[in-house]
Amino acid sequence: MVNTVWLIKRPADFPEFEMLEEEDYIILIQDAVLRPLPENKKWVACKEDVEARNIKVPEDRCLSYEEIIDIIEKASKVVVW
Amino acid sequence: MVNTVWLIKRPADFPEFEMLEEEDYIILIQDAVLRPLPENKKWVACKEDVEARNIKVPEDRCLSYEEIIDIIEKASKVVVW
Amino acid sequence: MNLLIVMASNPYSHDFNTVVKLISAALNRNHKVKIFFMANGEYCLLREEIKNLHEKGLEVYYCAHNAEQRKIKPESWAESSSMYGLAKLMTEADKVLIFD
Amino acid sequence: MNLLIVMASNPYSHDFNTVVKLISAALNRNHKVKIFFMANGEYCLLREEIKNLHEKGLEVYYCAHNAEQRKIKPESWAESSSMYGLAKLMTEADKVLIFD
Amino acid sequence: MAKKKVVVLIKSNPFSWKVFEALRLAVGASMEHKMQVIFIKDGVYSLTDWKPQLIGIEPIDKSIEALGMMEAEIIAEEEAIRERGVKLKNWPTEVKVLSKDDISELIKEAEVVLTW
Amino acid sequence: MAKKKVVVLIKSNPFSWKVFEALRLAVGASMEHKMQVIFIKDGVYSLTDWKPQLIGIEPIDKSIEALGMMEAEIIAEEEAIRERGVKLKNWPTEVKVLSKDDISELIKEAEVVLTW
Repeated sequence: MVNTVWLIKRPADFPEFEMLEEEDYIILIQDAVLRPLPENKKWVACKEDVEARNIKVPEDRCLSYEEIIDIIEKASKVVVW
Repeated sequence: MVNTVWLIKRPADFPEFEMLEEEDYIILIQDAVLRPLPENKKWVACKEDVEARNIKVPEDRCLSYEEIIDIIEKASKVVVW
Repeated sequence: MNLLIVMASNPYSHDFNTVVKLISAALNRNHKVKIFFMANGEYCLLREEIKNLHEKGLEVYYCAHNAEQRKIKPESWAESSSMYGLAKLMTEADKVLIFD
Repeated sequence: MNLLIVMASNPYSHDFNTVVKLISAALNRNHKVKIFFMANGEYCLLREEIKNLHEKGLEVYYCAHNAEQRKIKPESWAESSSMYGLAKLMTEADKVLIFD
Repeated sequence: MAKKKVVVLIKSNPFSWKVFEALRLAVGASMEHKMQVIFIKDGVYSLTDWKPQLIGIEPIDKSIEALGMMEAEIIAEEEAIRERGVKLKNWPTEVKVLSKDDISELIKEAEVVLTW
Repeated sequence: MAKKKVVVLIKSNPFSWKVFEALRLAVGASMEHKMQVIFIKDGVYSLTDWKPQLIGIEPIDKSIEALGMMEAEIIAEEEAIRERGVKLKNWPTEVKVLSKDDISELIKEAEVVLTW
Protein backbone atom coordinates (compact mmCIF):
# COMPACT_ATOMS: atom_id res chain seq x y z
CA MET A 1 0.00 0.00 0.00
CA VAL A 2 1.33 3.39 -0.94
CA ASN A 3 -0.13 6.64 0.30
CA THR A 4 -1.24 9.45 -2.03
CA VAL A 5 0.25 9.40 -5.52
CA TRP A 6 0.90 12.80 -7.07
CA LEU A 7 1.03 13.04 -10.83
CA ILE A 8 2.90 16.27 -11.57
CA LYS A 9 2.47 17.72 -15.06
CA ARG A 10 4.31 21.07 -15.14
CA PRO A 11 7.86 21.98 -14.16
CA ALA A 12 6.81 25.27 -12.56
CA ASP A 13 3.65 24.21 -10.73
CA PHE A 14 4.33 21.93 -7.81
CA PRO A 15 2.23 21.09 -4.73
CA GLU A 16 3.61 22.80 -1.67
CA PHE A 17 5.67 20.57 0.53
CA GLU A 18 3.28 20.81 3.47
CA MET A 19 0.79 18.92 1.31
CA LEU A 20 3.13 16.01 0.74
CA GLU A 21 3.49 13.28 3.31
CA GLU A 22 6.61 11.22 3.87
CA GLU A 23 5.10 8.11 2.31
CA ASP A 24 3.61 9.89 -0.71
CA TYR A 25 4.72 8.98 -4.19
CA ILE A 26 5.58 11.59 -6.79
CA ILE A 27 5.35 10.72 -10.48
CA LEU A 28 6.63 13.31 -12.93
CA ILE A 29 4.83 13.25 -16.26
CA GLN A 30 4.65 15.51 -19.34
CA ASP A 31 6.88 18.61 -19.10
CA ALA A 32 7.43 18.07 -15.36
CA VAL A 33 10.18 15.59 -16.32
CA LEU A 34 12.25 18.65 -17.27
CA ARG A 35 12.68 19.28 -13.55
CA PRO A 36 13.95 16.11 -11.87
CA LEU A 37 13.69 16.26 -8.07
CA PRO A 38 16.50 15.88 -5.51
CA GLU A 39 18.01 12.42 -5.00
CA ASN A 40 16.66 12.00 -1.50
CA LYS A 41 13.00 12.40 -2.47
CA LYS A 42 10.67 9.59 -3.40
CA TRP A 43 9.92 10.27 -7.03
CA VAL A 44 9.84 8.57 -10.38
CA ALA A 45 9.22 9.79 -13.91
CA CYS A 46 7.21 8.57 -16.87
CA LYS A 47 9.77 6.85 -19.08
CA GLU A 48 8.10 7.73 -22.38
CA ASP A 49 7.77 11.39 -21.41
CA VAL A 50 11.47 11.41 -20.47
CA GLU A 51 12.55 9.76 -23.73
CA ALA A 52 10.29 11.98 -25.84
CA ARG A 53 12.06 15.03 -24.40
CA ASN A 54 15.53 13.45 -24.54
CA ILE A 55 16.13 14.36 -20.89
CA LYS A 56 18.61 12.60 -18.61
CA VAL A 57 16.88 10.85 -15.73
CA PRO A 58 18.42 7.85 -13.90
CA GLU A 59 17.12 4.62 -15.45
CA ASP A 60 15.83 3.27 -12.12
CA ARG A 61 13.64 6.34 -11.72
CA CYS A 62 11.87 5.76 -15.04
CA LEU A 63 8.61 3.82 -15.18
CA SER A 64 6.52 2.47 -18.04
CA TYR A 65 2.83 3.33 -18.15
CA GLU A 66 2.06 -0.21 -16.92
CA GLU A 67 4.28 0.35 -13.89
CA ILE A 68 2.57 3.70 -13.25
CA ILE A 69 -0.79 1.93 -13.35
CA ASP A 70 0.52 -0.59 -10.80
CA ILE A 71 1.43 2.24 -8.44
CA ILE A 72 -1.93 3.92 -8.99
CA GLU A 73 -3.62 0.64 -8.13
CA LYS A 74 -1.81 0.48 -4.80
CA ALA A 75 -2.32 4.15 -3.96
CA SER A 76 -4.85 5.34 -1.44
CA LYS A 77 -5.70 8.11 -3.92
CA VAL A 78 -4.22 9.91 -6.91
CA VAL A 79 -3.90 13.68 -7.23
CA VAL A 80 -3.13 14.99 -10.71
CA TRP A 81 -1.46 18.37 -10.15
CA MET B 1 2.43 56.90 -35.66
CA VAL B 2 3.27 54.58 -32.80
CA ASN B 3 6.01 52.01 -32.93
CA THR B 4 5.44 48.34 -32.11
CA VAL B 5 2.34 47.56 -30.03
CA TRP B 6 2.69 44.67 -27.59
CA LEU B 7 -0.46 42.87 -26.50
CA ILE B 8 0.48 41.10 -23.28
CA LYS B 9 -1.80 38.25 -22.19
CA ARG B 10 -0.25 36.67 -19.08
CA PRO B 11 0.98 38.22 -15.83
CA ALA B 12 4.02 35.96 -15.66
CA ASP B 13 5.17 35.97 -19.28
CA PHE B 14 6.54 39.29 -20.40
CA PRO B 15 8.83 40.24 -23.30
CA GLU B 16 12.29 41.04 -22.04
CA PHE B 17 13.03 44.72 -21.77
CA GLU B 18 15.77 44.63 -24.40
CA MET B 19 13.01 43.80 -26.90
CA LEU B 20 11.00 46.90 -26.03
CA GLU B 21 11.86 50.24 -27.53
CA GLU B 22 11.20 53.59 -25.87
CA GLU B 23 8.34 54.45 -28.22
CA ASP B 24 6.67 51.04 -28.03
CA TYR B 25 3.17 50.72 -26.66
CA ILE B 26 2.18 48.05 -24.16
CA ILE B 27 -1.44 46.93 -23.89
CA LEU B 28 -2.28 44.56 -21.05
CA ILE B 29 -5.14 42.22 -21.87
CA GLN B 30 -6.66 39.08 -20.30
CA ASP B 31 -4.96 38.01 -17.04
CA ALA B 32 -2.03 40.35 -17.67
CA VAL B 33 -4.19 43.14 -16.19
CA LEU B 34 -3.52 41.50 -12.82
CA ARG B 35 -0.01 42.93 -13.03
CA PRO B 36 -0.18 46.65 -13.73
CA LEU B 37 3.18 48.11 -14.77
CA PRO B 38 5.13 50.95 -13.11
CA GLU B 39 3.78 54.50 -13.46
CA ASN B 40 6.65 55.69 -15.61
CA LYS B 41 6.14 53.12 -18.37
CA LYS B 42 3.98 53.62 -21.43
CA TRP B 43 1.21 51.11 -20.94
CA VAL B 44 -2.55 50.83 -20.99
CA ALA B 45 -4.98 48.03 -20.17
CA CYS B 46 -8.08 46.59 -21.77
CA LYS B 47 -10.93 48.19 -19.80
CA GLU B 48 -13.30 45.20 -20.10
CA ASP B 49 -10.62 42.76 -18.96
CA VAL B 50 -9.90 45.04 -15.97
CA GLU B 51 -13.57 45.34 -15.02
CA ALA B 52 -14.21 41.62 -15.49
CA ARG B 53 -11.49 40.90 -12.93
CA ASN B 54 -12.49 43.74 -10.61
CA ILE B 55 -8.91 45.03 -10.53
CA LYS B 56 -7.89 48.58 -9.71
CA VAL B 57 -6.24 50.29 -12.66
CA PRO B 58 -6.21 54.10 -13.09
CA GLU B 59 -9.14 55.15 -15.29
CA ASP B 60 -6.91 57.00 -17.77
CA ARG B 61 -4.94 53.79 -18.39
CA CYS B 62 -8.06 51.84 -19.42
CA LEU B 63 -9.05 51.57 -23.06
CA SER B 64 -12.14 50.25 -24.80
CA TYR B 65 -11.70 47.71 -27.60
CA GLU B 66 -12.39 50.48 -30.13
CA GLU B 67 -9.57 52.55 -28.66
CA ILE B 68 -7.28 49.51 -28.78
CA ILE B 69 -8.15 49.09 -32.46
CA ASP B 70 -7.26 52.75 -33.04
CA ILE B 71 -3.81 52.16 -31.52
CA ILE B 72 -3.35 48.98 -33.56
CA GLU B 73 -4.21 50.95 -36.68
CA LYS B 74 -1.45 53.47 -35.96
CA ALA B 75 1.15 50.85 -34.94
CA SER B 76 3.99 49.83 -37.19
CA LYS B 77 3.25 46.24 -36.12
CA VAL B 78 1.53 44.30 -33.35
CA VAL B 79 3.13 41.53 -31.33
CA VAL B 80 0.76 39.40 -29.26
CA TRP B 81 2.89 37.99 -26.44
CA MET C 1 -9.19 -1.93 -10.04
CA ASN C 2 -12.03 0.20 -11.27
CA LEU C 3 -10.37 3.28 -12.77
CA LEU C 4 -12.26 6.44 -13.69
CA ILE C 5 -10.70 9.22 -15.74
CA VAL C 6 -12.33 12.63 -16.04
CA MET C 7 -11.09 14.33 -19.19
CA ALA C 8 -11.59 18.07 -19.66
CA SER C 9 -8.55 18.85 -21.83
CA ASN C 10 -8.56 19.29 -25.57
CA PRO C 11 -7.46 16.46 -27.87
CA TYR C 12 -4.21 18.08 -29.06
CA SER C 13 -2.70 18.46 -25.60
CA HIS C 14 -0.18 16.61 -23.46
CA ASP C 15 -3.13 15.40 -21.39
CA PHE C 16 -4.61 13.59 -24.38
CA ASN C 17 -1.42 11.61 -24.89
CA THR C 18 -1.13 10.83 -21.17
CA VAL C 19 -4.75 9.70 -20.96
CA VAL C 20 -4.55 7.46 -24.03
CA LYS C 21 -1.35 5.78 -22.77
CA LEU C 22 -2.61 5.34 -19.21
CA ILE C 23 -5.87 3.80 -20.39
CA SER C 24 -4.06 1.48 -22.75
CA ALA C 25 -1.75 0.33 -19.95
CA ALA C 26 -4.64 -0.12 -17.53
CA LEU C 27 -6.55 -2.24 -20.05
CA ASN C 28 -3.37 -4.31 -20.60
CA ARG C 29 -3.35 -4.95 -16.85
CA ASN C 30 -7.00 -6.06 -17.07
CA HIS C 31 -8.38 -3.19 -15.07
CA LYS C 32 -11.87 -1.88 -15.66
CA VAL C 33 -11.54 1.62 -17.13
CA LYS C 34 -14.14 4.32 -17.67
CA ILE C 35 -13.64 7.78 -19.09
CA PHE C 36 -15.91 10.78 -18.71
CA PHE C 37 -15.50 13.66 -21.16
CA MET C 38 -16.51 17.19 -20.23
CA ALA C 39 -15.71 20.79 -21.22
CA ASN C 40 -13.02 20.91 -23.96
CA GLY C 41 -12.53 17.20 -23.43
CA GLU C 42 -15.67 16.65 -25.51
CA TYR C 43 -13.63 17.28 -28.66
CA CYS C 44 -11.66 14.10 -27.87
CA LEU C 45 -14.76 12.12 -28.81
CA LEU C 46 -13.88 12.91 -32.42
CA ARG C 47 -10.50 11.17 -32.25
CA GLU C 48 -9.96 7.63 -33.50
CA GLU C 49 -7.75 6.73 -30.53
CA ILE C 50 -10.74 6.89 -28.19
CA LYS C 51 -12.89 4.73 -30.43
CA ASN C 52 -10.04 2.20 -30.64
CA LEU C 53 -9.71 2.11 -26.86
CA HIS C 54 -13.47 1.65 -26.57
CA GLU C 55 -13.15 -1.41 -28.79
CA LYS C 56 -10.55 -2.75 -26.35
CA GLY C 57 -12.87 -2.32 -23.38
CA LEU C 58 -12.87 1.35 -22.38
CA GLU C 59 -16.32 2.57 -21.33
CA VAL C 60 -16.95 6.06 -22.64
CA TYR C 61 -19.30 8.65 -21.11
CA TYR C 62 -19.73 12.33 -21.78
CA CYS C 63 -21.52 15.36 -20.42
CA ALA C 64 -24.43 15.86 -22.84
CA HIS C 65 -24.71 19.54 -21.92
CA ASN C 66 -21.09 20.33 -22.87
CA ALA C 67 -21.38 18.28 -26.07
CA GLU C 68 -24.46 20.17 -27.18
CA GLN C 69 -22.85 23.49 -26.27
CA ARG C 70 -19.87 22.58 -28.48
CA LYS C 71 -22.05 21.13 -31.27
CA ILE C 72 -20.38 17.74 -30.95
CA LYS C 73 -22.48 14.73 -31.93
CA PRO C 74 -20.82 11.65 -30.41
CA GLU C 75 -21.26 8.23 -32.00
CA SER C 76 -23.33 5.54 -30.32
CA TRP C 77 -20.36 3.85 -28.62
CA ALA C 78 -20.19 6.87 -26.28
CA GLU C 79 -22.85 7.13 -23.61
CA SER C 80 -24.67 10.41 -22.95
CA SER C 81 -24.46 11.40 -19.30
CA SER C 82 -24.44 14.36 -16.90
CA MET C 83 -22.62 15.69 -13.87
CA TYR C 84 -24.94 13.56 -11.74
CA GLY C 85 -23.98 10.57 -13.88
CA LEU C 86 -20.34 11.40 -13.16
CA ALA C 87 -21.09 11.44 -9.42
CA LYS C 88 -22.50 7.91 -9.78
CA LEU C 89 -19.40 6.76 -11.68
CA MET C 90 -17.27 8.17 -8.87
CA THR C 91 -19.18 6.04 -6.39
CA GLU C 92 -18.15 2.84 -8.16
CA ALA C 93 -14.56 3.90 -8.90
CA ASP C 94 -11.52 2.79 -6.88
CA LYS C 95 -9.43 5.63 -8.25
CA VAL C 96 -10.46 8.86 -9.96
CA LEU C 97 -7.99 10.86 -12.06
CA ILE C 98 -8.80 14.21 -13.60
CA PHE C 99 -7.04 15.87 -16.53
CA ASP C 100 -7.91 19.46 -17.37
CA MET D 1 -6.99 49.19 -42.19
CA ASN D 2 -6.89 45.64 -43.43
CA LEU D 3 -6.69 43.52 -40.26
CA LEU D 4 -5.85 39.81 -40.28
CA ILE D 5 -6.28 37.62 -37.21
CA VAL D 6 -4.77 34.13 -37.04
CA MET D 7 -6.69 32.11 -34.46
CA ALA D 8 -5.19 28.88 -33.12
CA SER D 9 -6.76 28.85 -29.64
CA ASN D 10 -9.77 26.84 -28.59
CA PRO D 11 -13.20 28.47 -28.37
CA TYR D 12 -13.51 28.35 -24.56
CA SER D 13 -10.39 30.39 -23.88
CA HIS D 14 -9.54 33.99 -23.03
CA ASP D 15 -8.28 34.32 -26.59
CA PHE D 16 -11.71 33.58 -27.99
CA ASN D 17 -13.25 36.43 -26.00
CA THR D 18 -10.43 38.81 -26.97
CA VAL D 19 -10.71 37.93 -30.64
CA VAL D 20 -14.49 38.32 -30.75
CA LYS D 21 -14.35 41.72 -29.03
CA LEU D 22 -11.45 43.01 -31.14
CA ILE D 23 -13.15 41.99 -34.38
CA SER D 24 -16.40 43.55 -33.30
CA ALA D 25 -14.62 46.82 -32.46
CA ALA D 26 -12.67 46.79 -35.74
CA LEU D 27 -15.87 46.28 -37.74
CA ASN D 28 -17.47 49.17 -35.80
CA ARG D 29 -14.55 51.31 -36.92
CA ASN D 30 -15.19 50.21 -40.54
CA HIS D 31 -11.97 48.29 -40.91
CA LYS D 32 -11.74 45.29 -43.20
CA VAL D 33 -11.26 42.21 -41.02
CA LYS D 34 -10.30 38.67 -41.92
CA ILE D 35 -9.81 35.70 -39.61
CA PHE D 36 -7.91 32.52 -40.33
CA PHE D 37 -8.60 29.50 -38.13
CA MET D 38 -6.00 26.79 -37.65
CA ALA D 39 -5.06 24.09 -35.10
CA ASN D 40 -7.45 24.13 -32.10
CA GLY D 41 -8.87 27.37 -33.43
CA GLU D 42 -10.86 25.26 -35.91
CA TYR D 43 -13.31 24.42 -33.15
CA CYS D 44 -14.27 28.12 -33.04
CA LEU D 45 -15.99 27.60 -36.40
CA LEU D 46 -18.75 25.85 -34.46
CA ARG D 47 -19.57 28.91 -32.35
CA GLU D 48 -22.45 31.25 -33.18
CA GLU D 49 -20.38 34.34 -32.35
CA ILE D 50 -18.20 33.77 -35.42
CA LYS D 51 -21.15 33.30 -37.71
CA ASN D 52 -22.68 36.51 -36.34
CA LEU D 53 -19.47 38.41 -36.96
CA HIS D 54 -19.35 37.02 -40.47
CA GLU D 55 -22.82 38.45 -41.07
CA LYS D 56 -21.46 41.83 -39.97
CA GLY D 57 -18.62 41.67 -42.49
CA LEU D 58 -15.90 39.39 -41.08
CA GLU D 59 -14.28 37.23 -43.75
CA VAL D 60 -13.65 33.73 -42.44
CA TYR D 61 -10.96 31.32 -43.66
CA TYR D 62 -9.68 28.06 -42.21
CA CYS D 63 -6.93 25.54 -42.74
CA ALA D 64 -8.69 22.63 -44.47
CA HIS D 65 -6.05 20.17 -43.28
CA ASN D 66 -6.56 20.99 -39.58
CA ALA D 67 -10.35 20.93 -40.00
CA GLU D 68 -10.29 17.49 -41.57
CA GLN D 69 -7.87 16.24 -38.90
CA ARG D 70 -10.32 17.45 -36.22
CA LYS D 71 -13.39 16.17 -38.09
CA ILE D 72 -14.86 19.67 -38.26
CA LYS D 73 -17.18 20.39 -41.19
CA PRO D 74 -17.45 24.18 -41.48
CA GLU D 75 -20.52 25.78 -43.02
CA SER D 76 -20.35 27.50 -46.40
CA TRP D 77 -19.82 31.01 -44.96
CA ALA D 78 -16.29 29.89 -44.02
CA GLU D 79 -13.77 29.54 -46.83
CA SER D 80 -11.51 26.50 -47.07
CA SER D 81 -7.87 27.50 -47.31
CA SER D 82 -4.31 26.40 -46.52
CA MET D 83 -1.06 27.69 -45.06
CA TYR D 84 -0.23 29.03 -48.50
CA GLY D 85 -3.60 30.78 -48.51
CA LEU D 86 -2.67 32.32 -45.16
CA ALA D 87 0.60 33.58 -46.66
CA LYS D 88 -1.44 35.32 -49.37
CA LEU D 89 -3.75 36.88 -46.77
CA MET D 90 -0.68 38.16 -44.94
CA THR D 91 0.47 39.89 -48.12
CA GLU D 92 -2.70 41.99 -48.25
CA ALA D 93 -2.91 42.69 -44.51
CA ASP D 94 -1.81 45.94 -42.85
CA LYS D 95 -1.64 44.26 -39.43
CA VAL D 96 -1.47 40.60 -38.51
CA LEU D 97 -2.36 39.42 -34.99
CA ILE D 98 -1.98 35.83 -33.82
CA PHE D 99 -3.73 34.19 -30.90
CA ASP D 100 -2.63 30.71 -29.85
CA MET E 1 -20.63 1.79 -3.25
CA ALA E 2 -20.14 4.27 -0.50
CA LYS E 3 -20.44 8.00 -0.36
CA LYS E 4 -16.96 9.49 -0.68
CA LYS E 5 -15.10 12.47 0.67
CA VAL E 6 -14.42 14.47 -2.46
CA VAL E 7 -12.33 17.62 -2.74
CA VAL E 8 -12.53 19.87 -5.79
CA LEU E 9 -9.36 21.95 -5.64
CA ILE E 10 -9.27 25.15 -7.69
CA LYS E 11 -5.69 26.38 -7.87
CA SER E 12 -5.40 28.35 -11.13
CA ASN E 13 -7.29 29.92 -14.05
CA PRO E 14 -9.59 31.87 -11.73
CA PHE E 15 -11.31 33.91 -14.45
CA SER E 16 -12.14 31.15 -16.89
CA TRP E 17 -14.55 28.54 -18.12
CA LYS E 18 -12.47 26.08 -16.10
CA VAL E 19 -13.71 27.44 -12.79
CA PHE E 20 -17.28 27.37 -14.12
CA GLU E 21 -16.92 23.72 -15.15
CA ALA E 22 -15.15 22.78 -11.92
CA LEU E 23 -18.06 24.15 -9.90
CA ARG E 24 -20.62 22.44 -12.10
CA LEU E 25 -18.78 19.17 -11.48
CA ALA E 26 -18.72 19.95 -7.75
CA VAL E 27 -22.48 20.53 -7.66
CA GLY E 28 -23.13 17.22 -9.44
CA ALA E 29 -20.75 15.30 -7.20
CA SER E 30 -22.24 16.85 -4.05
CA MET E 31 -25.50 15.02 -4.78
CA GLU E 32 -23.79 11.72 -4.02
CA HIS E 33 -20.72 12.59 -2.00
CA LYS E 34 -19.39 14.73 0.85
CA MET E 35 -18.04 17.69 -1.09
CA GLN E 36 -15.45 20.30 -0.19
CA VAL E 37 -14.59 22.92 -2.79
CA ILE E 38 -11.24 24.47 -1.92
CA PHE E 39 -9.75 27.57 -3.56
CA ILE E 40 -5.97 27.95 -3.20
CA LYS E 41 -3.27 30.14 -4.81
CA ASP E 42 -4.65 32.17 -7.76
CA GLY E 43 -7.85 30.16 -7.42
CA VAL E 44 -9.00 32.55 -4.66
CA TYR E 45 -9.58 35.28 -7.26
CA SER E 46 -12.61 33.23 -8.35
CA LEU E 47 -14.31 34.17 -5.07
CA THR E 48 -13.90 37.92 -5.53
CA ASP E 49 -16.62 40.07 -7.10
CA TRP E 50 -15.50 39.45 -10.69
CA LYS E 51 -17.77 39.72 -13.73
CA PRO E 52 -17.63 36.57 -15.88
CA GLN E 53 -20.23 37.87 -18.36
CA LEU E 54 -17.85 40.65 -19.42
CA ILE E 55 -15.43 38.05 -20.77
CA GLY E 56 -17.98 35.67 -22.25
CA ILE E 57 -18.13 33.21 -19.36
CA GLU E 58 -21.25 32.04 -17.53
CA PRO E 59 -21.62 33.34 -13.96
CA ILE E 60 -20.81 30.95 -11.11
CA ASP E 61 -23.34 32.32 -8.61
CA LYS E 62 -25.92 29.57 -9.17
CA SER E 63 -23.31 26.88 -8.65
CA ILE E 64 -22.08 28.50 -5.44
CA GLU E 65 -25.66 28.71 -4.20
CA ALA E 66 -26.40 25.10 -5.17
CA LEU E 67 -23.30 23.94 -3.29
CA GLY E 68 -24.74 25.57 -0.17
CA MET E 69 -28.06 23.78 -0.64
CA MET E 70 -26.25 20.45 -1.08
CA GLU E 71 -24.34 21.08 2.15
CA ALA E 72 -21.03 21.22 0.39
CA GLU E 73 -18.33 23.28 2.07
CA ILE E 74 -16.58 26.14 0.31
CA ILE E 75 -13.10 26.91 1.57
CA ALA E 76 -10.55 29.56 0.64
CA GLU E 77 -6.84 29.71 1.50
CA GLU E 78 -6.04 32.42 4.03
CA GLU E 79 -2.45 32.98 2.86
CA ALA E 80 -3.47 33.22 -0.80
CA ILE E 81 -6.09 35.86 0.02
CA ARG E 82 -3.63 37.87 2.13
CA GLU E 83 -0.73 37.69 -0.35
CA ARG E 84 -2.95 38.86 -3.20
CA GLY E 85 -4.75 41.47 -1.11
CA VAL E 86 -8.11 40.31 -2.46
CA LYS E 87 -11.53 40.87 -0.92
CA LEU E 88 -14.03 38.03 -1.18
CA LYS E 89 -17.53 38.72 -2.42
CA ASN E 90 -20.51 38.11 -0.17
CA TRP E 91 -21.60 34.81 -1.72
CA PRO E 92 -25.00 33.15 -1.05
CA THR E 93 -23.08 30.28 0.57
CA GLU E 94 -20.63 30.74 3.42
CA VAL E 95 -16.95 30.68 2.45
CA LYS E 96 -14.67 29.37 5.19
CA VAL E 97 -11.18 30.83 5.27
CA LEU E 98 -8.59 28.27 6.38
CA SER E 99 -4.81 28.20 6.59
CA LYS E 100 -2.59 26.25 4.21
CA ASP E 101 -1.94 23.72 6.97
CA ASP E 102 -5.63 23.11 7.58
CA ILE E 103 -6.21 22.76 3.85
CA SER E 104 -3.35 20.25 3.59
CA GLU E 105 -5.12 18.19 6.24
CA LEU E 106 -8.38 18.21 4.28
CA ILE E 107 -6.55 17.05 1.18
CA LYS E 108 -4.89 14.26 3.12
CA GLU E 109 -8.24 13.08 4.47
CA ALA E 110 -10.02 13.20 1.09
CA GLU E 111 -10.69 10.01 -0.87
CA VAL E 112 -10.93 11.77 -4.22
CA VAL E 113 -9.15 15.01 -5.13
CA LEU E 114 -10.02 16.74 -8.39
CA THR E 115 -7.66 19.62 -9.19
CA TRP E 116 -8.43 22.45 -11.61
CA MET F 1 1.10 43.73 -51.97
CA ALA F 2 4.70 43.35 -51.08
CA LYS F 3 6.70 40.50 -49.72
CA LYS F 4 7.07 41.01 -45.98
CA LYS F 5 9.68 40.34 -43.35
CA VAL F 6 7.94 37.78 -41.16
CA VAL F 7 9.23 36.38 -37.87
CA VAL F 8 7.71 33.25 -36.34
CA LEU F 9 8.80 33.38 -32.70
CA ILE F 10 8.62 30.13 -30.72
CA LYS F 11 8.99 30.93 -27.03
CA SER F 12 7.16 28.16 -25.15
CA ASN F 13 5.47 24.75 -25.41
CA PRO F 14 8.52 23.20 -27.07
CA PHE F 15 7.23 19.60 -27.02
CA SER F 16 3.77 20.13 -28.40
CA TRP F 17 1.45 20.31 -31.37
CA LYS F 18 1.91 24.09 -31.13
CA VAL F 19 5.49 23.92 -32.36
CA PHE F 20 4.42 21.59 -35.17
CA GLU F 21 1.68 24.01 -36.25
CA ALA F 22 3.95 27.05 -35.88
CA LEU F 23 6.47 25.46 -38.25
CA ARG F 24 3.78 24.46 -40.71
CA LEU F 25 2.63 28.09 -40.74
CA ALA F 26 6.24 29.21 -41.20
CA VAL F 27 6.71 26.93 -44.21
CA GLY F 28 3.54 28.27 -45.83
CA ALA F 29 4.44 31.89 -45.15
CA SER F 30 8.00 31.40 -46.48
CA MET F 31 6.53 30.77 -49.94
CA GLU F 32 5.49 34.43 -50.11
CA HIS F 33 7.60 36.22 -47.53
CA LYS F 34 11.09 36.57 -46.09
CA MET F 35 10.86 34.20 -43.15
CA GLN F 36 12.87 33.96 -39.95
CA VAL F 37 11.90 31.29 -37.45
CA ILE F 38 13.33 32.22 -34.06
CA PHE F 39 13.42 29.95 -31.00
CA ILE F 40 13.82 31.72 -27.65
CA LYS F 41 13.44 30.75 -23.97
CA ASP F 42 11.96 27.22 -23.58
CA GLY F 43 11.33 27.25 -27.33
CA VAL F 44 14.95 26.14 -27.89
CA TYR F 45 14.08 22.66 -26.56
CA SER F 46 12.20 22.16 -29.85
CA LEU F 47 15.56 22.09 -31.65
CA THR F 48 17.04 19.31 -29.52
CA ASP F 49 16.84 15.65 -30.55
CA TRP F 50 13.39 15.09 -29.03
CA LYS F 51 10.97 12.38 -30.16
CA PRO F 52 7.52 13.82 -30.94
CA GLN F 53 6.08 10.45 -32.05
CA LEU F 54 6.51 9.11 -28.50
CA ILE F 55 3.98 11.65 -27.26
CA GLY F 56 1.57 11.46 -30.16
CA ILE F 57 2.83 14.48 -32.08
CA GLU F 58 3.93 14.61 -35.72
CA PRO F 59 7.67 15.06 -36.29
CA ILE F 60 8.91 18.50 -37.32
CA ASP F 61 11.83 17.34 -39.47
CA LYS F 62 10.06 17.84 -42.79
CA SER F 63 9.06 21.37 -41.86
CA ILE F 64 12.62 22.22 -40.82
CA GLU F 65 13.90 20.81 -44.10
CA ALA F 66 11.27 22.69 -46.13
CA LEU F 67 12.23 25.93 -44.40
CA GLY F 68 15.79 25.43 -45.63
CA MET F 69 14.59 24.87 -49.18
CA MET F 70 12.49 28.04 -49.01
CA GLU F 71 15.55 29.98 -47.83
CA ALA F 72 13.98 30.76 -44.51
CA GLU F 73 16.39 31.33 -41.64
CA ILE F 74 16.25 29.30 -38.44
CA ILE F 75 17.63 31.04 -35.38
CA ALA F 76 18.09 29.95 -31.77
CA GLU F 77 18.79 32.07 -28.69
CA GLU F 78 22.34 31.60 -27.38
CA GLU F 79 21.49 32.46 -23.74
CA ALA F 80 18.47 30.13 -23.68
CA ILE F 81 20.59 27.24 -24.95
CA ARG F 82 23.33 27.91 -22.41
CA GLU F 83 21.02 28.40 -19.41
CA ARG F 84 19.20 25.14 -20.16
CA GLY F 85 22.37 23.24 -21.04
CA VAL F 86 20.73 21.81 -24.15
CA LYS F 87 22.41 20.38 -27.21
CA LEU F 88 20.85 21.11 -30.58
CA LYS F 89 20.21 18.28 -33.02
CA ASN F 90 21.94 18.24 -36.38
CA TRP F 91 18.98 19.44 -38.45
CA PRO F 92 18.83 19.27 -42.27
CA THR F 93 18.74 23.08 -42.25
CA GLU F 94 21.36 25.24 -40.60
CA VAL F 95 20.39 26.70 -37.22
CA LYS F 96 22.05 30.04 -36.45
CA VAL F 97 22.75 30.74 -32.82
CA LEU F 98 22.35 34.43 -31.98
CA SER F 99 22.39 36.47 -28.78
CA LYS F 100 19.29 37.99 -27.19
CA ASP F 101 20.39 41.41 -28.40
CA ASP F 102 20.72 40.28 -32.00
CA ILE F 103 17.33 38.59 -31.81
CA SER F 104 15.77 41.77 -30.40
CA GLU F 105 17.08 43.59 -33.45
CA LEU F 106 15.49 41.06 -35.80
CA ILE F 107 12.16 41.46 -34.03
CA LYS F 108 12.39 45.23 -34.29
CA GLU F 109 13.07 45.01 -38.01
CA ALA F 110 10.27 42.52 -38.73
CA GLU F 111 7.01 43.69 -40.28
CA VAL F 112 4.98 40.77 -38.94
CA VAL F 113 5.77 38.83 -35.74
CA LEU F 114 3.84 35.67 -34.97
CA THR F 115 4.51 34.38 -31.45
CA TRP F 116 3.86 30.81 -30.28
